Amino acid sequence: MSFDNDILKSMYVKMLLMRKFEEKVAQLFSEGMIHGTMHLYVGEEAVAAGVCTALGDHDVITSTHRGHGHSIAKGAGLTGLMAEMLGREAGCCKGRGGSMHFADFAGGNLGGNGIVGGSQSIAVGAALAAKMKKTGGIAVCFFGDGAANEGSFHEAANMASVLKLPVLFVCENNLYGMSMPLSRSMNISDIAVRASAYGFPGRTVDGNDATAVYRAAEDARDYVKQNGPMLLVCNTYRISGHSKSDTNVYRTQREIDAWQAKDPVLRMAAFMLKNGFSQAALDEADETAARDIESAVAAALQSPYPDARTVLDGVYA
Amino acid sequence: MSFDNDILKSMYVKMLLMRKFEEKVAQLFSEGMIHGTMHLYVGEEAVAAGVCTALGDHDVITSTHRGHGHSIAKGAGLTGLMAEMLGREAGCCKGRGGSMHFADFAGGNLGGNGIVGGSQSIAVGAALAAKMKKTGGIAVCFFGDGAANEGSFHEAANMASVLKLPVLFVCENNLYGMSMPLSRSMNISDIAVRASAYGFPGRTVDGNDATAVYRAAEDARDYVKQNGPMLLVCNTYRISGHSKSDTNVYRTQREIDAWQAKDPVLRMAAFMLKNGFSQAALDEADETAARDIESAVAAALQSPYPDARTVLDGVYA
Amino acid sequence: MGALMRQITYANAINEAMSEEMRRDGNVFLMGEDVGVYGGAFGVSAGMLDEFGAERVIDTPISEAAIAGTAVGAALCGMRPIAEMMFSDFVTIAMDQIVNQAAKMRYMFGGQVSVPMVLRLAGGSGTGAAAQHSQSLEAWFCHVPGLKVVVPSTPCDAKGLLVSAIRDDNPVIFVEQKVLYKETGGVPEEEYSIPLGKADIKRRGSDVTLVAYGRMVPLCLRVAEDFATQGVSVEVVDPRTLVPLDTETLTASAKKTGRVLIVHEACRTAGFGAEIAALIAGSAAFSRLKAPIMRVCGLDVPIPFSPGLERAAVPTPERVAEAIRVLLK
Amino acid sequence: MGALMRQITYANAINEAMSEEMRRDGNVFLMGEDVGVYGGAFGVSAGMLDEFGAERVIDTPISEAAIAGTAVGAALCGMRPIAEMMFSDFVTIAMDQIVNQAAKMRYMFGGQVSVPMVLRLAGGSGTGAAAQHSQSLEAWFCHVPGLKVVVPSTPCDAKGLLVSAIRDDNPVIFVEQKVLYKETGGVPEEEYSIPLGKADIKRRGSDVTLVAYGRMVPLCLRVAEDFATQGVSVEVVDPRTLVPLDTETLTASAKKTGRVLIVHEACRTAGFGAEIAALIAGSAAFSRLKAPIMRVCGLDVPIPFSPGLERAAVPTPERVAEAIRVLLK
Ligand SMILES: Cc1ncc(C[n+]2csc(CCOP(=O)(O)OP(=O)(O)O)c2C)c(N)n1
Ligand SMILES: Cc1ncc(C[n+]2csc(CCOP(=O)(O)OP(=O)(O)O)c2C)c(N)n1
Ligand SMILES: [Mg+2]
Ligand SMILES: [Mg+2]
Repeated sequence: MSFDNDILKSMYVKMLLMRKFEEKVAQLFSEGMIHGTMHLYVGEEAVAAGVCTALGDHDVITSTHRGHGHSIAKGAGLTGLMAEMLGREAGCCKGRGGSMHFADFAGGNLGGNGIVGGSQSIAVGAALAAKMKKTGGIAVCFFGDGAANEGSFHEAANMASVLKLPVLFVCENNLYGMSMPLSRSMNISDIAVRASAYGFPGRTVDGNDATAVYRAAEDARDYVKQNGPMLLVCNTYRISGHSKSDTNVYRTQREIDAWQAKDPVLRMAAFMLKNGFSQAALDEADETAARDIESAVAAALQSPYPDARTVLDGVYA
Repeated sequence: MSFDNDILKSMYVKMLLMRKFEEKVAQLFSEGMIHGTMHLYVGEEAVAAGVCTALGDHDVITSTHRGHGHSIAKGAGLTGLMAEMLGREAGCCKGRGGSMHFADFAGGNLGGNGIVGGSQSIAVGAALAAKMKKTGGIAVCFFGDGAANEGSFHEAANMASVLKLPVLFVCENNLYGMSMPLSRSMNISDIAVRASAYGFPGRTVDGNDATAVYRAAEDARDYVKQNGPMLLVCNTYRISGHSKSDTNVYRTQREIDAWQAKDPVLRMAAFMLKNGFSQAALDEADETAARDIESAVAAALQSPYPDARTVLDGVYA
Repeated sequence: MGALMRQITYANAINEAMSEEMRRDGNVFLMGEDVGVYGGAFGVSAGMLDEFGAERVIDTPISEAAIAGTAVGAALCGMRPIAEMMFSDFVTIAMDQIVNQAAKMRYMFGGQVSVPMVLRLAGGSGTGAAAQHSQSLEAWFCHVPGLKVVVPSTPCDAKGLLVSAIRDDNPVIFVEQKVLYKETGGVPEEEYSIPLGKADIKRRGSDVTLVAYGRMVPLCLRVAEDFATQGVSVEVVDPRTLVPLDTETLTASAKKTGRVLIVHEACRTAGFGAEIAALIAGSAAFSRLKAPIMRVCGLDVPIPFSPGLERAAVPTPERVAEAIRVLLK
Repeated sequence: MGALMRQITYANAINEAMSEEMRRDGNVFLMGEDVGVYGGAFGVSAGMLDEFGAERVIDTPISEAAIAGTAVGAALCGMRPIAEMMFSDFVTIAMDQIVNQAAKMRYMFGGQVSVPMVLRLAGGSGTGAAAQHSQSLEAWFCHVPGLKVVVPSTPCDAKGLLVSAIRDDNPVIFVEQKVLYKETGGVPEEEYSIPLGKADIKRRGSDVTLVAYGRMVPLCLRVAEDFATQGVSVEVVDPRTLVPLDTETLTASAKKTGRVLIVHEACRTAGFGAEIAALIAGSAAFSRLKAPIMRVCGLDVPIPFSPGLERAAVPTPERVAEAIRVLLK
């Protein structure tokens, strides 16, 4: 099947930015420049890139604790994200949110969430608003395999179904919720089965293949607009540790290596080379992405830390 | 299929007691003798009778806001229940609980619950205790079709499944959650489908047929002891209003009449007559049940209201 | 309120506030369990389905967490949802959405967004509904920055405050009093609103200040009348909104009378009365106090079913009167 | 504590309490997210899976409501579960099970049963985890009759109080302090327990009473040392358990010094400090007070991410010192 070159390029650039953004923040973290913790998306970039590239202007997303990739894929400004990581006033949340709370309401990202499962019904509400306001948009809810075990998933899925709301539930199945393997957190192997409990379709796709994710998301979006919710499970793998405190005791290096070999960014590059892109074009994209990240860091570092005297500002509207 | 006469008799007596108990409390309520509200089980008696009769000594149940029937079927003393309705010191909960909180720990009833879905994970915990203590017992969780939409159901079902605990989830599908018909509260017609989301079996049975419920529960109990959780959906109907404040605006008299014609108590009587019981035997059971209820009322009315000076007693162990 | 003012119930007043705001603003809608054809468990939304249709009076499955979360999501996207928890006790299932999401989003997202929603909770005891259907949980929400908390005591306040709550750009927890639903009171015909954060002196007096809210206000007013016949002048201050709290009016009254009794139905320990007492004890009014600050609150006990126990578990006129006598000693 | 006492961390102290009780009583077990091979998000249960096996150190799916409910059900049936919420903020998902079920069952069921369980919550800010991972929610639980609430400030207290909590026949909310996990302190080698409901005077003094708990205790002790060098004698009282509360020790100290400052990290409005202030303001100590009761608390704001803001949102030594100076004026 042929693929629009612009779309391929766009996805590839997003994936490069995600990867380089996180390489950079990992480095800044190890240099003591970043406070707190972070949840890296390394290895899962194809999901956000594929899904978000398939979305339109009126579509919104809800994100997670592992949301750097969602934000970048949905088009948030890199300086705002980097400054947010660094806790600066120029951050997308003015340094108040940090890594888990990237948000870009102007761009349709309703925000990350530190609560696993916390955004599922929020996406339902966004879809309800879209329906009531007749925007024609859909709401995409990203969540993890672990989050699929929260009661919030069940309630949100059922609510969306009975109200026939345009919600696309995107389960990023990276096989673990922290140290808990999927095989021990649920007794089913295909999470998409869960959709049948709510009377809507569920579909599973290779989450390391951005083009497959894109096509599935495009189809799902059409379906959702017409019919109400759907579940799209993207099977992928978290290459990084769960968070900065993870020592990976619950999995083998072999397993990590095997998935590293399926790196979605390299896979995308290979696909593009096969589909008419030159190595030079890819190299250029790579360099541009690297430059974009560097300049985001530079700009972010220019920004001051918030003035402690403003700590109370903005609790209420 | 032949049926043990003692079991038939036992189920029938339980059903008679449930019906007469509730006729009596409805009357006492209308006379202003009972405070608060109550949720009657009229029309659903076959479920509790069938399930509880299939249970063994070490099995426990968790009940609901509509729990009079569960309590009677699990063998709680009638005086204690009636006194509880009347708010008396001799109540099973010393008048502190009331209609929604019937409990009989000695008899394996872990209590009613005013929170829809509130007991689902409690049953999981009871099953975990049974497993750890190797009692050989199972935990039966009664809940409604409406409760199947609470997140608590999802979490409890999944937890029981991955921990492989002996829990029998019994969904009393009476087609409504208060005013909400099943058809609008979920987009599936057979609730048993939901079991597949957790990798355990779900089965649906005619909940107005006590013998069918009994057999299904017996099989389910065997399954659960060996394999972990299972879902048994009992399709039935609530003849009474949801609670004392219900004016039935959300359903037709025709629908109620049609189900009244399927009255599980009459159906059981007819079955027994066909299976060797005499009308005289049934009449005697009826009279005995009526007498039992009357003497429970008489005994309950003998009991004083709790002394207001004891209001603070017993908050802590 | 004038003698000619029409009398309507607390429930009707709430219904009017919702209906008027829904007529005025297409973004306002109501959602909850049995709010449609049933008209709400207490009849508060009776008739609204007929007027506004099922698209704006939304019956939901029994899923409190999703009700709250759906409201949050809709509010983020420009709607002004009113979500109902049938009994305030069920809010325990929805706390994440209220506390971690609605309350924090504006601040946590650096002011990008506001969350204009109202969560209506039917609270309190007195109906024989027992431990899991009778709680007064307002103090929890007062302890969550980002939320506003309202507890109206009269039909007039209920309507005027709910209008303001719906128009407010923040998440507002609106705690209704089940036992007041059928009580009537004067409510203006014409449109009006009552600002959040302004206490109302329900009765002026000079000897002792009673601070009470919700259903404790009518109770305290009755006690105050009794004392008036004995020549004791009792002031009854109803904060109406707990967050934001009109501390000025409270401390002014405390200064004036020098004797403060706080009355609420919620159980005593860590109830909102403690905050009021602490505020006064930490304020300039402290030095004007003639007696220790007293509280008459619900007992620290789950609400029991049996009627006599249920009554004993919450403040009675006798306990309030007794406390006033102690204060005056 | 003697100089020769071995020093272990707060996290290790908690681990020891759990492990010792699990050795002693086969009914005690631990459940939660990542408590097994991961050893808990903060390493508190490190090694326990190896010693006790997966049957007694139970990794659960991410389902906080079911974790709490499973613990309740197991407790009803004779077990003594310890359930962990990885961050206290996640307890918002489990409130029904704690508040409506665990806390009320004994009373509501007429004393038929007890619910011996411990819910461990990792609370507080200071790790850059932002608004949804940094809350101090203990006041909520203090407002729920039927629960006990513990907030230990030292490794020694953490161990001794957790032992008592596990042995207690009631549901106990055990709020651990994330920023203290790696702090060390003297802990006896031999078995011991510390009764719930007994305050500890962490430092004796005569000029002013600081009431503080959790991580605010070491902070207040440092401030007290500073004042000592200036000739001001500061008493630091750590209630350790908020419910039941040792009001006697608190009011005795208030009477002695006549000046009271309450310090907690939780945000101020409707925090537990209000209850302490109200208790003192309503007690016999009232007439002995030489100054208004003061509180230094977390600000009424979601915990911000940026380090400088995060620090500014909770009590600092400077704010505590400033309040002491005001009290002494
Ligand atoms: C309600 C809640 N419970 C637990 C956590 C702690 N936690 C953060 S991420 C995580 C694992 C989530 O797994 P999954 O949903 O699969 O997402 P992933 O991290 O794998 O992307 C856990 C347990 C949390 N943040 N929120
Ligand atoms: C958490 C919670 N939400 C709502 C209610 C109010 N309520 C009581 S019973 C009921 C309907 C329950 O429906 P279902 O589970 O089908 O049980 P049924 O009443 O039909 O037996 C509702 C909404 C409640 N008690 N608890
Ligand atoms: Mg995962
Ligand atoms: Mg039902």
